[in-house]
Amino acid sequence: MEEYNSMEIMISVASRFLEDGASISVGTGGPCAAAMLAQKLYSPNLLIIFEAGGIAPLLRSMPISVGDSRTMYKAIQTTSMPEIMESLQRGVVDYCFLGGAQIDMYGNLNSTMIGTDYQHPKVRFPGSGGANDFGSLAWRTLIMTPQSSRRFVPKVDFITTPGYLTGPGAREEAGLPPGTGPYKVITNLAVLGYDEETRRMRIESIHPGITVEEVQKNTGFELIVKGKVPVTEPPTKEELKILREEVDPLRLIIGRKAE
Amino acid sequence: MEEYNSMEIMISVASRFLEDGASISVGTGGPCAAAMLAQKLYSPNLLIIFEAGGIAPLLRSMPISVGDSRTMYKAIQTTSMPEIMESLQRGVVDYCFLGGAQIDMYGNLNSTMIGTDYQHPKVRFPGSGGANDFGSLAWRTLIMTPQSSRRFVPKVDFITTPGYLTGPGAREEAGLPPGTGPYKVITNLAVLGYDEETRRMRIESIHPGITVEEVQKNTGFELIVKGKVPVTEPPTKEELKILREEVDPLRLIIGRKAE
Amino acid sequence: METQGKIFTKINPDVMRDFFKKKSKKMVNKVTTVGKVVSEMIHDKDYIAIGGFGSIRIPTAVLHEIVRQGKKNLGFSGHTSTHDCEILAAGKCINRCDISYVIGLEALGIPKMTRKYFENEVEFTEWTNATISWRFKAAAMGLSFLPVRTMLGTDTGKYSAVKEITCPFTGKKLFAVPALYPDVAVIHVHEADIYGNSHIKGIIVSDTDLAKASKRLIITTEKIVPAEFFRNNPENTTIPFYLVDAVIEVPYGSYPGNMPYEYFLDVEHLRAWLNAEKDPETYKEFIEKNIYNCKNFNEYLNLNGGLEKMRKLRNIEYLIDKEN
Amino acid sequence: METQGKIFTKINPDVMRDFFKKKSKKMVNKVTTVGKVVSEMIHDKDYIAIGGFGSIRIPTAVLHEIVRQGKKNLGFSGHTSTHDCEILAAGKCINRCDISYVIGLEALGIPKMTRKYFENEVEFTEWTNATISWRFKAAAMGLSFLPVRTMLGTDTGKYSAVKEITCPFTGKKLFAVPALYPDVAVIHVHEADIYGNSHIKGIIVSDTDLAKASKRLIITTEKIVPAEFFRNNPENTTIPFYLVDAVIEVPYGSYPGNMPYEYFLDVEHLRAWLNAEKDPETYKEFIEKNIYNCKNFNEYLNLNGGLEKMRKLRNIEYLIDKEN
Repeated sequence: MEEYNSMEIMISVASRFLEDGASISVGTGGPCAAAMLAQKLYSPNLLIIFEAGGIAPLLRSMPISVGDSRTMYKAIQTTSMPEIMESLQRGVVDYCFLGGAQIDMYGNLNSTMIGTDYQHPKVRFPGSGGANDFGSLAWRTLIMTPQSSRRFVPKVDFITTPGYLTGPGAREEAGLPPGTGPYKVITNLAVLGYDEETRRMRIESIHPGITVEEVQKNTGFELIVKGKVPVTEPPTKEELKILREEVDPLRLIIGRKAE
Repeated sequence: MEEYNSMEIMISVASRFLEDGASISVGTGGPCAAAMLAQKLYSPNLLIIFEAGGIAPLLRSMPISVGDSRTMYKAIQTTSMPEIMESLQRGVVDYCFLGGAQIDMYGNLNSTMIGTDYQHPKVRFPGSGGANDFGSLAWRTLIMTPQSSRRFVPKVDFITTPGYLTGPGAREEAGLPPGTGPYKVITNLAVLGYDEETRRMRIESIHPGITVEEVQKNTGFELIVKGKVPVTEPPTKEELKILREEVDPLRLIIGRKAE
Repeated sequence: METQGKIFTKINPDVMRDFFKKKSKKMVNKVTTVGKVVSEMIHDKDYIAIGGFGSIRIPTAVLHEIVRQGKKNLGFSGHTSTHDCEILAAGKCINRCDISYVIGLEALGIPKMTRKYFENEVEFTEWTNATISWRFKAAAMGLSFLPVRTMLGTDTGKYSAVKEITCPFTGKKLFAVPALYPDVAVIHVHEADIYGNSHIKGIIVSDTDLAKASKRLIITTEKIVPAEFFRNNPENTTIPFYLVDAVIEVPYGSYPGNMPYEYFLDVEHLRAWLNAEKDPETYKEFIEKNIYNCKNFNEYLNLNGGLEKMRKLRNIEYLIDKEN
Repeated sequence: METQGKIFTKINPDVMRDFFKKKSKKMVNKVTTVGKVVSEMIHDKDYIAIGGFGSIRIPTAVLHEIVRQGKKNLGFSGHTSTHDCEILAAGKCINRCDISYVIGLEALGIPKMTRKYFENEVEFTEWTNATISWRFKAAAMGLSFLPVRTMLGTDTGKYSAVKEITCPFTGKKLFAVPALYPDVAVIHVHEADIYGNSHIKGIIVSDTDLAKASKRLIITTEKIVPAEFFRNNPENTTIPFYLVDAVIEVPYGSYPGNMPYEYFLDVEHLRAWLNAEKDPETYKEFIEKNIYNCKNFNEYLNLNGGLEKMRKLRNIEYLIDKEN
């Protein structure tokens, strides 16, 4: 078996969820690497979009801003942020990748603040950026994040971006477009999905060498486990080769392990 | 005194209303000629806009469509119809030129149909086009039209484009932006304006050789006359020279007399 | 205020979201033919919208083919539709219409038979140039409506299908116009690649919004160019491939309309058509000769002067006076 | 739902219509200097917005000058504001902010002193990238609001200043976002002429809407080009002259930010700044050296490597690997 680190398994696994002919909005780092890997290996027609306006660039190297030159290198079109957001609202964006300082069992995300008093946060984060927009309007929200009970909390301090809010029907009730919401959470320990009935997070597979107990221990709420949990297919030789040689040869992303 | 025809006096008079640094949306024909004359003689910085998207072209010859190549010849920008309409709604367009099959004493215009039953018109016209938008949102609506009691009617069959509607306060009541509305009506007989108090049409000047009675006889409603009506300043030598030699050398517009 | 006009199309953005979700974003070869595209992508009863501005940058080949194939009961967005509307009226293809401007050729005059047809056989709802633009834009933005400040206080508003609303911030009265999602849009462009990436030079009219608002999008293009034309300068992409369903190369495809920077309107031919509309018999003959008896668009071009005429129209476009 | 956020700007479109009416549309020479423009067009308490995308295509020279001239109590639209926000925070120029994304440099990290400043001295209202875009667009369209389908059900919505509305056609719940009309916008562009006609290459972010929404518009440009650049190809005009109040030629004007197609981000310098923010003393020195002690933007450029550095950043931009 090939050796790999946690970033490499997260990126490899994420890349397999992105089918050919789909569209995806990515940011910098791991998500961008996953989309590039998918495009090179599984889904040559994956349409990659950047929220600042770049559409379908030839991704020669990793962007460090979702609006920098890398996101428009030999692009099909260089548009604007409202254009991207309006396409998103029109239903054109299948996948998005989000992250956050906190996530709860319904996939609600906090990237705004830590603390209980909005006026006096313990720590202030940058805010939604486009996260709320993508989490509201993309068909499927993917999350790639290191897993710990500090991050996977029973209740987020601030719902920056909607997951399933308070559970089944809550998104529709709030006015969000039907059929949208959190899809998968890919961590350094496991792949998590959502239970159709309760909209709560469940374990779909655990990475090689990890136990269900370890996953649960690193999660601040109870995860749903149904039946025997399969083991995540580890990164293939081909995935690792392309990831290391073509997607991120400078190891800017995969060089770091997941925190 | 120079000889001139009714198109020539209408165009010359209209051109004098367009001050330097103002913006104007024009169509084809007489209004376009007036804007070109103004630009060459009085207001070099008159910003000419066409509703289909052309902004500040060098008008080398007369357009036959408000979207044809003439409206974008060496233009400053070639935009879109919504862009123009949004600038209009934002308050950027000072003047527009409109016409119509019927006009009433409040300057309401009909370019939709003749008849009393909307479902079964006696005659159907093309409809508003951008007229309603310009009449609603431009600061000042200018009208250049031949004058007859068939056209200047007590009640238009259909209000395609708002004038002062039913009188003082009616535009604001309807929700239209304050400070907008009909400004001048330039005909083959006279220059008409609007009474500030009643918002009704009034005679501002009569063309040389025309009497107030003639103007009233060619109008299907009572015109306001206050004091002694001055005579319109006839086209100057310079106006005629530039109009004939530079603006419309093929006499496409000024060749025809007002109907 | 109760408005009297009908909404001819579905306006639920969630239904359209589902549609756009299913539309593939694959960058594949979409080149086809006029005959095929009209038979496969335009159906009786569809609601169609035409790009350009009536006699400027119009997809004449597809319009003629719609007439030849006898498509019926089409809904139509009459968004400053002049010669495009005249062609569809000749085939009696339309039975309902959102009108901002139809049955007129601006400075050239009114086509009488087209007018008669609209007066008697077409159901309509009134709008304005701005409000039809904004209806496309609402759809393009994924919204069910946009607020607008026009049509207020007029019969145009009364016979439209607006709803009165109040701004939640200012308390001011506004109209809401419903999104307009056509079943098919046909847009003629200057350059396109085989995937559908398209460049329009000069004014856009409503075509970028229309491209996004439509369920199916047919592009006719003056010429097909390599994909590098777009990748080497992404500013060239007016319409991106993933909105496009079909691409057809049709040189001089806007004739007798104007193609900005390429060729001017054929005013003579448009006047001849207008004249023919004065008399039912002459009109019938004119349409037979120019549409039904032409196998395709090239035959129509040749019938009206072919390449020699195109050269003349290019000279007029370029403001070259001399006839040589 | 009662929202908690404040609206920091006036949103009445009729008041803004009066303003835009009075703004001259004359095509006159608007070339000026950074010092003059900041002292004459940007006042304490103004609400300002910066074009570009935080560290991409930003008007660094004007931002530094705002700090040097000690402007205070500015309102600010934090519409993915990264390095631009960091600069203004260094001068403690801001006291209120519409936030979609601030105090972060995306992949590079969080500037600690900037964060502390925002936590303690700035009042804010929450938004998202889309909703601030749409607030500019509402203003650009001459509307007091736009309906949107985001922020629903979240604390982002709760701490924003949206209003809940119902679609008059579908009955669905929506949020309305109020128009955002900044007092001043500053946008850096690739080319401009002396009248203000401007060309932006690559992504536009929100800059065409921002240009229309703002009361005053300051353009800094990599270079001033002849007006023919625009008249010969009107597609080059991203922003037309009549929206523009001032034009300043600032070569390398987006440094240390990225200018697409020209030069890449100076990652080293941005990292050095981030590091300096870890300690109040180091931070003070860093800002003194890089802003207050520089007379103008050229001194700042020279301090950080001058033309030689610019050549390197161009190589990185062009993906030329070799250091030569």
